[in-house]
Parts: sequence; structure tokens; C-alpha cells
Amino acid sequence: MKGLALAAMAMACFSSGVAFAQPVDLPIPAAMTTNFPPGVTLGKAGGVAVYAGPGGRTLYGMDMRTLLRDGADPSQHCREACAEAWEPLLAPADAKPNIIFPMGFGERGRPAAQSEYVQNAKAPDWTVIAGPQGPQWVYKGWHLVFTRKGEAPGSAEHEGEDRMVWNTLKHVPPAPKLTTPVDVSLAFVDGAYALVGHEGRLLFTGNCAEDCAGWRPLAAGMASRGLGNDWTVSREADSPQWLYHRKPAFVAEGTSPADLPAGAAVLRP
Amino acid sequence: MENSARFARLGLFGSAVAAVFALGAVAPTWLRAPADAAAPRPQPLPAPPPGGVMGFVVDSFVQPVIQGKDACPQGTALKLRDAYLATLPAEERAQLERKENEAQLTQRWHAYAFGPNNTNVCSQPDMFERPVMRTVQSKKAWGLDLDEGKTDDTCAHESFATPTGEQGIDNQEYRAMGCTLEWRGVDGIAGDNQSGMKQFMASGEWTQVILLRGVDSLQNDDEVEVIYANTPDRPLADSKGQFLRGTTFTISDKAPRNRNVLRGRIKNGVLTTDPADIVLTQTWGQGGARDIRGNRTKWHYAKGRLRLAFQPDGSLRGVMGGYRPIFDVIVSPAIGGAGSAVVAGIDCAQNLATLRHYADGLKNPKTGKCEGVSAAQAITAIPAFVNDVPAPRTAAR
Amino acid sequence: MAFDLSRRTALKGMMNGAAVAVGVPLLDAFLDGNGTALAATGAQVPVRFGTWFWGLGVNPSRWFPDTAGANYDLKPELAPIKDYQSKISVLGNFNVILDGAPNLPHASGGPAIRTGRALTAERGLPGESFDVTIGDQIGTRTRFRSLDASAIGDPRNSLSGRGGGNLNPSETSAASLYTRIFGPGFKDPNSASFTPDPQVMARRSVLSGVTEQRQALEAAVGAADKQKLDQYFTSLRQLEKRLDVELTKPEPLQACVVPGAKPPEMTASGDIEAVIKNHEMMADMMVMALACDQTRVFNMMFNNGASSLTRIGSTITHHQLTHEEVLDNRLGYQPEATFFLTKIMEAWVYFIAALDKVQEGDRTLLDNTLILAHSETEFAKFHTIDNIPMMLAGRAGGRVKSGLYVDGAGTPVSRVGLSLQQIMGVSIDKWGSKSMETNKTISELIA
Amino acid sequence: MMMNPIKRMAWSVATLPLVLMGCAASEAPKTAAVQDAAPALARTLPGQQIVAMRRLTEAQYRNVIADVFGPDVVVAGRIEPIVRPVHEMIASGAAEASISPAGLDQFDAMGRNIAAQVFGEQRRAQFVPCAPKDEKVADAACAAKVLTPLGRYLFRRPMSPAEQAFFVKLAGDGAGPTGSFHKGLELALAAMLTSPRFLYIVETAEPDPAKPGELRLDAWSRAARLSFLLWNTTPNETLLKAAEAGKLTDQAQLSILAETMVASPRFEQGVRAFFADMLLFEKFDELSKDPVIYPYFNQDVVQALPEQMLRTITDHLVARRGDYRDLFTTQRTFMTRSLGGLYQVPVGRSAGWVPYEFAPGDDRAGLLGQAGFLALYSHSGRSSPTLRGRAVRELLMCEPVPNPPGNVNFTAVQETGNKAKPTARIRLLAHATDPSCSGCHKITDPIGLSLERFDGLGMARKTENAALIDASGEMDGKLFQGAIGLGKTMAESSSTTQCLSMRALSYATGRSGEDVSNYVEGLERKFAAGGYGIRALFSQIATMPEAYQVVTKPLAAPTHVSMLTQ
Repeated sequence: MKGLALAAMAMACFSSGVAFAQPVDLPIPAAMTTNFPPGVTLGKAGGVAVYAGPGGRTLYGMDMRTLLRDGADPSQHCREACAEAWEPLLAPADAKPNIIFPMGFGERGRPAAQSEYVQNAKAPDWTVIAGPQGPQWVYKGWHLVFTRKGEAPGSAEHEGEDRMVWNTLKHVPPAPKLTTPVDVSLAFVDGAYALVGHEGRLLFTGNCAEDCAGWRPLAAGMASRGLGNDWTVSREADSPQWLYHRKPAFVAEGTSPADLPAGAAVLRP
Repeated sequence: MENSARFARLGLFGSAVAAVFALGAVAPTWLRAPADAAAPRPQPLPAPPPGGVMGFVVDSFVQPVIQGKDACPQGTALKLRDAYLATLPAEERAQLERKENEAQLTQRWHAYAFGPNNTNVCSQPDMFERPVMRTVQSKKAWGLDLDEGKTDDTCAHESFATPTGEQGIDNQEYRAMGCTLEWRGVDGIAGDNQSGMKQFMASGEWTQVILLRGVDSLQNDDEVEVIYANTPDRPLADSKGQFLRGTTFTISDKAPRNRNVLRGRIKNGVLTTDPADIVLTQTWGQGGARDIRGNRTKWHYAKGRLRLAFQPDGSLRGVMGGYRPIFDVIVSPAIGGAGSAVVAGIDCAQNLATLRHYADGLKNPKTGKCEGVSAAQAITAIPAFVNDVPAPRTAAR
Repeated sequence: MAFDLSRRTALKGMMNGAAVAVGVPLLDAFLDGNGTALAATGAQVPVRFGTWFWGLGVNPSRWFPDTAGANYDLKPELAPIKDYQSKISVLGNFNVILDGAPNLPHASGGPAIRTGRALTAERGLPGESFDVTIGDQIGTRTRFRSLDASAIGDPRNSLSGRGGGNLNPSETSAASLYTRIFGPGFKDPNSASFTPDPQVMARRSVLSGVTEQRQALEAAVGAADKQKLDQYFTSLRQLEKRLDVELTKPEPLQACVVPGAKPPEMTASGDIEAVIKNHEMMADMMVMALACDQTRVFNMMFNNGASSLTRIGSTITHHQLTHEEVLDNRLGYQPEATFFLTKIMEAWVYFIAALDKVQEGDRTLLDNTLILAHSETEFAKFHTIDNIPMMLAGRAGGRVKSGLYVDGAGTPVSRVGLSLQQIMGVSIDKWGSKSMETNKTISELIA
Repeated sequence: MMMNPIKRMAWSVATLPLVLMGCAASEAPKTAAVQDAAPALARTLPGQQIVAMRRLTEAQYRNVIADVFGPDVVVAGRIEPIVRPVHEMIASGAAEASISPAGLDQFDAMGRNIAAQVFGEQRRAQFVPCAPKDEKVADAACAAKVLTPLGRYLFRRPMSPAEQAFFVKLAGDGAGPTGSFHKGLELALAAMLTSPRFLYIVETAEPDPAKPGELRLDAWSRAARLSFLLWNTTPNETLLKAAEAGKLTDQAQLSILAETMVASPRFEQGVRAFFADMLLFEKFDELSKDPVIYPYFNQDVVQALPEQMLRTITDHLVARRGDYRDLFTTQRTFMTRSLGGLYQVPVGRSAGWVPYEFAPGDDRAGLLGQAGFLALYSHSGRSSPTLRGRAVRELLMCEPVPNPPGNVNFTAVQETGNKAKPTARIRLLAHATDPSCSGCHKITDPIGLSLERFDGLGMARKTENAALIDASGEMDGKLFQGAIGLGKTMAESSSTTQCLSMRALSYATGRSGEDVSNYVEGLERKFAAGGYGIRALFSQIATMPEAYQVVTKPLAAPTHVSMLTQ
């Protein structure tokens, strides 16, 4: 097996693709645009924000990478039985496809017209591929977009089906523009953006009243005059601390709201 | 009862194993016999710790191959290049094998890896018709008796005996794959799998732990809870790469890790678990445009069971048996795609055809066809502290 | 008296032991092997740094020595370096720790050595490579901050860059390397006029300003503290002197001989003989670029990670052989693939020899240079990345000991990058990320 | 019999003539040889007189930069270590430390690197409150606005108008050739960071109104003293303001401030720095073990060992407000995953530190049962009862032990594989019976032998070479068993607490143990009265008027000898 595994690895060196993948069950990256294809709206399914299509039905992505075994071009996979159950989200009939599924290994048999196409891993939110039923939308370079025929709006019933082939298209809005101290950034936590510190640790504020031992201040420099209108520095405490909108900022132990002490609230922009 | 009857049939360490030992320092440790209940125990087993909780980290997890000329008398299975040559008339073959025609031969056997519409034997092995390859001819294999003689959900197959004399061993994966170079190697010692799998265990990508609860005696105990699980913690090792004993691991059941809860019992110092689905992490770590970063591959043993013998030094040694979905066996080269075929010369379609031919389990009730092969892994594990997932989460399960 | 160590001795003593682990600053004055404080005399031969890369590792049991320290044993695959053994140290048993990041075949090892980080994307570098950091330290005053070349002719064959997806592209032929170095824009260092660096000028004037504080301070202190202040201002004066050196037109470079003619244009294919030829011409060019002080940092790539080297008349590549050819556990190696390794080691020796032929005062160019040669895997068949073979050649102007086998005992490979940067004067105390973060210098190497 | 530490120190040297002969008399501890001489500094000097200059330690340098500019500014590089005077604290070495050319080179590189970060695009907005008229040229007015507050923080007192003008001019000099206002600021800040006013904590004195003719530290020096003593960092805004308002020369207000400071979470940082100094933690940088003999030794472990000791110390003394004496018997500590392997105990989480409590009766009791201590005072391939015993005597009880003579044959002790002499106890018999050795070994080995159930890495063991280990020990006539017994004996010895008092005072003032010895007895009484709590000890030291008196010292040749050379 290992020999096989190694052989499999050898593949990497031959592959012409420079892309690196977004594994299907890892968090989807934030949307880059707020312009959606016609007919696409935002909805909720399975408790999270998702894209919805015709009739408010949840949009699903068919992850092309998981279907490779069935043929060299998984973008052509959904025919017959699949096409009976799933309805492609078609782009306008005259839309010119601008993405393909990369063949790897020198694009054998297909004209080498790479330059006309966006690279999958670097693709913008919405691209168009030549699907079996005509030009079809692709989300984030890999997810061929469908709705499930007859599914009720707001349903996520087919999430993860067929060994993770089908996944609802979760919507992560683009991050707001914000001036922050170095080492502070934004992360999408529990359906909204939150301020995080080094290694993604959540920033929080609140009143610790007595037991402040576990409340680690977000340290600032005492010579710092703050940043814009949002961030000021408190020099009154024993060590200089950042205030966000005049609320003292603390750093949590971890990256999840579960890591916050009692009485603490996540700092959000 | 049935178990004890079977144990009674076991003999001493087989000669094949002894031969391996004779090779001395190069003999890798896992080549020693997997758990062997009847082997003489020079030292008594210690008492279990108070509370009956014992933890282990798996330090070796490989396919058990029995070396020796009788296994593959015709030699190892053909690589793609030779498999291609074998399809040709003798004259043409001789012609191509001439040094001056090497370029042409290369071009042709490479082409043999590809099919219409950009398909290739490894990415789309189902789409190629290939003959069955050379398989293990001997009657000896390590493994477990999975079907225990029942035939209702298996397909016709020939069972093996262990070198120690245990009968009814189901290991068709070994029959199908055991003559490949990757499994067997060229030197009668070991194939690439052996060092490769060790590397994967040491890398921390797959780390496996075993947690036993309710152990009252290492000799005999009717009921033991066995948790066989993955942890994201990389094993701590000494400067020579040997895992250190007595370090702590924390079980995770969050993808891509798994946690299997099994029921087992100990007889004569051997722990055996009841058949259950056993799923463990398997990542291959490849890149590539179509990469799925290993999150889709698993070690999946249907009706899987562990049989592990407690050793006087505190370690566990034994086998896991079960039925693997056929495609799982070749998932790694399949992910590698055309590169696996033309760089490593692996004909995944041929592998798949052979596995299909010998499939003996996971019978599809609709088609009546078997979609899995019986299989075995040799396992050794050393003492460790194992933290289970937090209790509220296990209770909710 | 045994106890009364002077500070100088104390520092020196510590350097021999764990001193660099304690991070004693590596000022030239203290590191000159002859004990001459070069900073005081002003005349200083530049110290250079470079890397030399080859793909697909070695057969470990036939390459790594068994005995640590000096006079290490030469195994068959390392035998080609025999004549230069005293100038080459071998580094073994340093590990790449990925912390759960996938081991991307042929891609993870090289960047881990160069950046101290695990690669997560398939291409590029996970951080700044140390040759770039070193270039920022020692290469700012030469025409090129670094020169990069790939003998196999692939411009993307590079492990140097500032991180992200970008790599410094390699020159692919000796002819283009010649044009780059000696073509338009080349000024013969032995005749060119000299323009001081405005940044250095500004620093120099700031330092003189600091010196002006002296009187004010010394007026206020007692005798004990005055002694400290005197020492401080003496140290400051040394710093000023060093800047003065940088602001003065350098001594002529006697070793610099501008090659007369541009080498013939030739494209390297994967054919090993052609790559060897290309490498030899590139090596000669690189040596002169160093001797003429056009650069103080270089990266020479022999072949690439998944090496497409082939043997004349054969279509099987080196890479393919490493995977396809079965490992004979009895022999411990793959005979066919080993052919290429031997050729690679010979090429490495050619490179070393070319540097060693150039005399600079009483030393050779090699003595004034430090070169890390390394591969991207230990044993390519399994893509193993622990114990990747590495060698250090040259003595960095006396800053390092050579001719040793250093056993890293499974410690992170980032210790190598940390040590190299410290030796080259980069001001860092720790380097690498996650499990590869380290502050442990390889003190055995420090002279 | 109770003796003060200094007397004991004298005793150990003077009342053991055999020891001295056996251990080479010429190598007696240096501290004993410092002679009195006329004060070099006339006490009549007026006002703002520099009376001491203590070089910043590496930890202090890092803390200062983080406090002034924020922890996101990277301090890359190591600092020339301060040489520890024999049997003394690094803190007192700091008062003698000069800066070598190599050291200054490093400070210069670090300073420029920090300045580039502070005035780089990313952070500029935080530190430049004004817009220059033209970014390409100097702007004195704006530069002054930037540099004046920085000077106050970095020099721990406001800059004089002359100083201010000086650095503004430097910024201008720098802006010229580089064609950048911000480059100019960068160069000026780099100059501040390489200035002796920054690199040294400069203590200045003023006439003491209470004692005419005497000097006392002025307010700014007091602010720095408090801050570096209690928090190991630069004075914060509150302290600087208090200095400005004259609060620090007022005994009552000084006490209030000191009390607040020892109650702050930042006090832990000060306690850590003190113990790292007292326990010679710089030796961890050089710690190495034979990986074949000690497979559990690795870099993770090396980094965790001192941290485990510090966590045990601060948890016990600061968080739990424990009695210092109980530190030698406490069963509480902290573990990481790699330490869990060394200790062979389960660790609750895979990452980070988790509290751990040994079972009652476990021999892992107290600080001396921790692997950090045990490994540090061992050889790379074997344990050393002698080193351990000596460390207990010297570090924790302030009783110096002379070095061995130069001509000792160590073969018998080093032969760990000798089956005829399976245990260290048996091997050390050679020293115990050789009169030239026994004097010293008598005072070290019986202590260290009680820790023999821990090997050279500090892993527990019951046997050595298959022979059962006898862990009985003896100290000053008291017999005990194992680390627990040793811990109890330590806790009962008055030397233990007296030693800590002396070390703390030496640490605070930068003076040698001998120089502060007169105050130890008084301090020790207050330490005892405060239940041997660390807060009581430090607030006492931070407020005792004696600590702020200016003591002048003759210029003596520095003695750069490490404390434990063998």
C-alpha cells in the first residue's frame, strides 16, 4: 500500500496544475463579491447562511474533485440518474465558459488553451463551465452548482451525500475593511466576523468584576497613541492595554466562543 | 468456547517466522508473528493497573506478508511496462525490448496507461478491462477467521492457514496484492509497504491509540471495553525514531479522525473483540490539482475485529481483520492518477480486477456480488496514557 | 589564574560550547579564525554564503557516516568528496516536522530546510528562505543580492524567495548567467568608481552624534561606572570604524578575473551529461561572480526535486527510477538510481573545487564562503523527509569548523537554518515555526 | 544553632581547613577576598549624580520593548549575556557589566530592527502624532513630538531640553542623506535604543534630607528600581507620574505603591525573573544529555524544564500565596505532554501546560524533586549526587562549596557501568575515604544521594545497574529519606529562608551578598512575620529605606567565574 501511496505522490510532480485544493469538508473561504448570478439569493439551511436558487431552494455544490474516478472530466458527470434528481444552476445560454476541470498530466487530448481559463484554485466566486446541459455556474472553482429537484426551501437534507460529493454552498460574507493593531485580524466565527489575535485567538471584552486572573489583556505599547477612532490605548492599567471602541480588549485561550470566561463577550467589528 | 477451541489448534511459531528472524538485524520487528495465543509465555503477565484502564499507542500497523519462494513462484506481479509487453506476441515483445527501441517501448507502455477521453488506469480504473495479476499461491497467511465457516454473506473463497497452524484464515487482500513488489519486495525480507507504513505512523498523520477499560486480569476477563481511535497527537520518539512509552495522547473523533468503541474479552492473555465496523484515519498527503488532501480516505474494516496478545513487556501484539471495500485498497495510487501508472508502473485497473475477482465479503444484496475483500493488518502497540473524548460527548453518542 | 577569565576569553569559551546557543553576537572581530580583529584593520575579505541543491536524496545507509566528529567514515556514495573531506561537514539526523501538514512529495523537504516551516501549498515557500535573509545581511552592498542558477535548465527550479507563491527564478544557462553578471551594467570592481551607501552615511552621522553624549555622561559618573562607559564608547568607536570601512572604496580584488568570452548558448535537457556540462560552466561563472564581488549570496540548483535527469540512451528518469526500482533490503539501495547520485556528488565536488582554486590572500575563496548543499528527501522512494542529507562546505572566513559529521539526534532541521543565519551575522535568536521553532544553534560547527 | 548566612558562608570556608587544603586553598571563593578601601565617590557631590549603572538583562530588554511599543514588535536576536560573579546574582553582575564591541554590535542591530518596525508603514500611525510638512525631509517640530514621549519611556525619566534637541537633530541628520523623514526618526530611535541611557538602568542620587551629607536615590531611579524589581520591566505611566509628583521619596506613598505592585498580576513576571537568576537558569541554555542514555531528552523537554520549575514557584508563592518553605515539599506542579513522558504520568491535554498533583507520599516532592533541578545538576550521561548537593548548598542555602582540586582521579565515579560498583553511593565512597576530598564531599554528597532515585535526566528509577538504590540522606546532622525527606529538612533549616532574603536584597540593589549582609537579619525577621510569603518579602525590600541609600563601593577587579564549574 505504501508503495502505492508513494506512487500516488509521484503524481504531484507530474501534475501541471499549480493549484492547491480546498478540501470539501474544510471551511469554505469567504465570498469575494456581493454580486451573485441572476436568481441567486441568500438563505439559511442547516442553521447557517447558504446560497439559494430558483424557488428559494438551497444551492448545492457538486465537488468535482470527488468524482474523478467516474471519468476524466467530472464536470460532465451529472447526466441520466443524477440529472433526474439534480437541477443545474445554468448560466445564461450565451455565457462563455471560463473554467474547466484540470486534466493534469499535460491536458492530454484537450487543446492546451489553459490561458483562456481561470485556474480553479484561484478562481473568483462565480465562474462558468460547459456543463452537460449547457453553461453552468461553478462556485469557488470546484463546486458545480445545482439545486435538488423538489426540495423545500431552507432544507439541507442532502448535505454531505454520496461521500461528500454534495455540499450546500455556505455563504461567508466578505470581511469588512478595518484598521487593526498588528497581530489583530478578523475571523468568521459563529456566523459573523469577530476580532482575533495571534493564532486566531478570540478577542473579547466584558467585566470580570473579581476573578480577572484568566483575563489576559490585549497588550499595547504605552507609547502608542492608538489607531484611528476605533482603537485607543489604556495606560491606567498595570500594563498598557488596547481598547476597542473604549471597551478593554482581552485575548481568549482559544479560537472558539467556548474558550471565553464567564461574563465575556466576543469583540466584533 | 469456539475461540478456545480454535486456540487449541495453534502450534508454536512457524518456521517461516523463524527464517525471518534468522536474517538478523535487518528483520523488521513486525515480521514477528502476530498475536499468537498459544505461543509459550516465558514470563507471567503483570496484573492490570488499579481501575482497569490501560492505554496504548500503535507503533506498527502493516500488512503481514509471509516471505518465501512458495508464495509467488512465478515471481512478483508485473509492473505496467511488463504487463504491456505480456499483451504482445513474443516476436514483437523481443523487438521492443531491444535497447535501441527503448524510447518506442516507453511511449507505448505509457500509452497503455491511458484510455479514451483522457482516462487513465489509476484515476479511472473501473473504465479499463485488465486481466487478473499474479497472486499468492501458498496456503499460508496471517489474519483471522472472519466468516467462521458461514457462507450467507460471503462469496466463494479459499481460506488460508497461519504459519502457526490456525485454519480458516480469511485474507483475500493478501492473496490479491501479496505478490506485488510493493508488498513483497525483491529481497525476501520486506517490501516498500513496510518502511512506508512506519513512516506514516511516525509522521503523526494517522496516529492510532487503544484504550482498554474494565480490565480485571490480563489473563482472563469476560468483558473489556476497547476503544480503538485516532489522535492528532504525533507520537514522541527517541533520537532513533522509536516511539516513547508512557506519553499521553488525546482521542479525537472530529474528522478526519475516528473513534471505534468495541467490546472484547481476554482469554489466555489474548484480547479479542466482537465484530464491528472499524474506521480509522488514513491520509496520504498528496498534493495536485485534484487533491482531496486525504480527507476522503479511510481504513475501513467491516465486521472488523482485533486480536491482540498482551506481552510481558507491557506491549500488545496482534492483528486486526475485517472486510475492506475493494476500492479502498487502491485508493492511494488512484489519487495519484496517471503519475502512479507511468512513474511507479502501477496498473490500478489490474489491481482492481484482481481484487474484484477474489472479493469475498460485503455482499451486495441486490447484485449478489461481493464488494469487499477480507484483509488483515499486523499491529503492535506500546503503553501510553490515553485521554478519551470528554464524557458528555461520549454520552450523547 | 584559572579563574580569572577575561571577558574576551569568556565569550570565546562560550562560543565553543553553547555560546551561540546563548547567542553571543557573532561579530567579525570575534569570529576570525586567525584571531585577528579584522574590524580593527579595516581590510576585510567578504564572507559569502550559498546553497547547492540536488534532488532525490541518497541511499541513507550508503551515504551517511557512522562516526560523528572529525575524520568521519566515507561510505561508497559519499566517497566522491574524499579529497575535500576536511573542508566538508556532513549533517545527518535532523528532522522535518510537519505538525500535521501533509508531506507533499518532493515539495515539503526543501522549503522546510530553507524556511523552517511546513509547506501547506504545493508550490512556493511557506516563508522567507534563509538565503534571502542572509542576503539582506551580507548582500546589500553588491550589485546582486543573490544569483540563482539551475543547471537542469528549469527557471522554476528554485527554493529561494520571500515566501508566498513567489520564488526567485533561476538562470537556466551559463550564457544567460554570464550576461547577467558580466554583461551590461557590469563594472570591473578593480577600476570602478565608488559610491557610498546613503543609509550607511546616515548611520555613521548618527553614531558620531551618540559619541557626543560621552562627556555629558562621564561627567556625572563615579569611577566604576566611568570604566563601563569607557568600554561602551570604545565599542561604539569600533562600530563607527566598521561603518567607515563600508564608506571607503574597497581594496582591489586580485582574484577577480573577468571571463573573456560568453559561453556558448546551450539548453540543458534532462540528459545527465548535458546537465553536468551546464553545471560546470555555471559553477565557473558563479565563482567569478563571487571573486569579483558581484554577489555574496548564491543558489545553485543541480537538478530538481522530482528530478527528470536521464541517462544517455535511456528514457527512464532518475525520479522514475527512485520509485520504480525496487529497494533491495539486503543491499540497502537501488543500483540504477544510484548511478545518478554518484554523478551528482561528482558535480558537487567540481563546484567545491572551483571555489577552492581561487586564492584570496592566504585563503581560498572556498575558505571565505559557506555553502549548504542539501536535497529535498532522504530516500526518494519513500519521500522520507527526516534525515535529509546535507553538507556544509567552506569555513565562512574562519567562522565555522569543517570536516565534521554532525548527528542531529532527531532534532528539528531548522537548527541548520538558524545556525547558518547566526554564522552569517543575522541577528536572530530563534527561527522556524511550530515544532520546528528552535533556538538551538549547532554549536559543534562554530569555530 | 542559628547563624546568619554570611557567617555560615564564612564558616564553610574558615572552619574547614582540611577542606580548603584538599580542595586547593588558592581557589577559595572570591567574595571572601574583597577588601575594604576608601570610597571612590566623594559623598559631597551635588544633586543628580550617577551612582550606579545596571545593564538591562535580556528579559528586561524584551519586556521594555513590549511595554513601550507593544508585544507585536519583534525583538530578534540575543543579547550579550551578563557574566555572573562567583556565588552571586546576575543582578549584581549587571552592575558591573560593560558592553563589548560584539555586544554593542548586537544592540545596534536590534535597535535598528526595532526602530524600523516602529516607524514602518504598518505601525507608523501609532507612534507619529503629527504629519511632517514633507515626508522627504526633516521636520524638527514633528520629530520632537514623536521623540519626546519615547525618550521619557526609554530613559525612564523626561529628557532634558538638551537631550531632546540632540535626538531631534539626529532625526534631522538621518533624514537628510536618506531623503525620508521617517528614516530619520528610525535612526534617531535606533540611537536611543543603543544609548547607554537606555541600555543601562542609570541610578542617580540626590542629597538625603534625613541624613545630611548622605545621598539617596532620586524619584526616577526609585521608579525604575520598583518596576524592575517587582515586574522586571520599565516603569509604567503610573510610576512615572508618581515620580513626577514626588510620591516615591515619601515613605508612606512608596509603601502604598509597592503594595499595589506586588498585588498586581505583573508581580509574577518579577518573581520569575528573580528565581531564574537565583537558580542559575542560564545553565539550561547549555543543558545537554546523551540521547542514547536518555531517550526522553529532547528540545521540548529542555524548554519545559525551567518553565515547570517557574510555574511551580509562581503558582505556590504568588497565586496560592504559599509559604516559601513549603516550596520544598509541595506536590503541585504543571506538566506538558513531553514532560508527561519524562515523568511517566498522564497529561490532561495534548497542548500547553496542565496542573498536576503528585500523590501524597510520592517522592516527587518540592522543587528539588523536579526534573529541571535534577537534570541540571547531573552530567550528560549520569546523575551526580555531588553536583546536586552542591547546588542545594550554594543556591538555596547560600553556603559556598569550594571547587575540587585539579588532580583528582574521577575514574571510579564516572564508571557507571562498573558492576562491582553499581550505585553512585558506592562509587562515591572513594571520595568519602580520600581525606583530600572527603571534606567537601561530606557537605554535598549526603544531600545529593537522597535524590539518587532520579537519574541524570530526572526520571524516576528504583535501581542502578540492577542494585536497589538507597536514597537516605543527611544534612547538617539530620538524617532523612529521598526527595521528600530532603525537602522537609530544607524547609526546617533557617538557612533556607535567610538565603532567600539575602538573594532578594542583592537582586533588588545589584549589590553583592556581602554588601547587603548587614540587612539580612532584619529582613529575615519581617519575612518570617509575613509567614514567609513572597509578597511580604518583596514589598519589604521595595520600601526599606536602606535599599535606597547610596552605598559607594571601591573599584575592584571583576571576577568572572561561573558558580558551579564542576
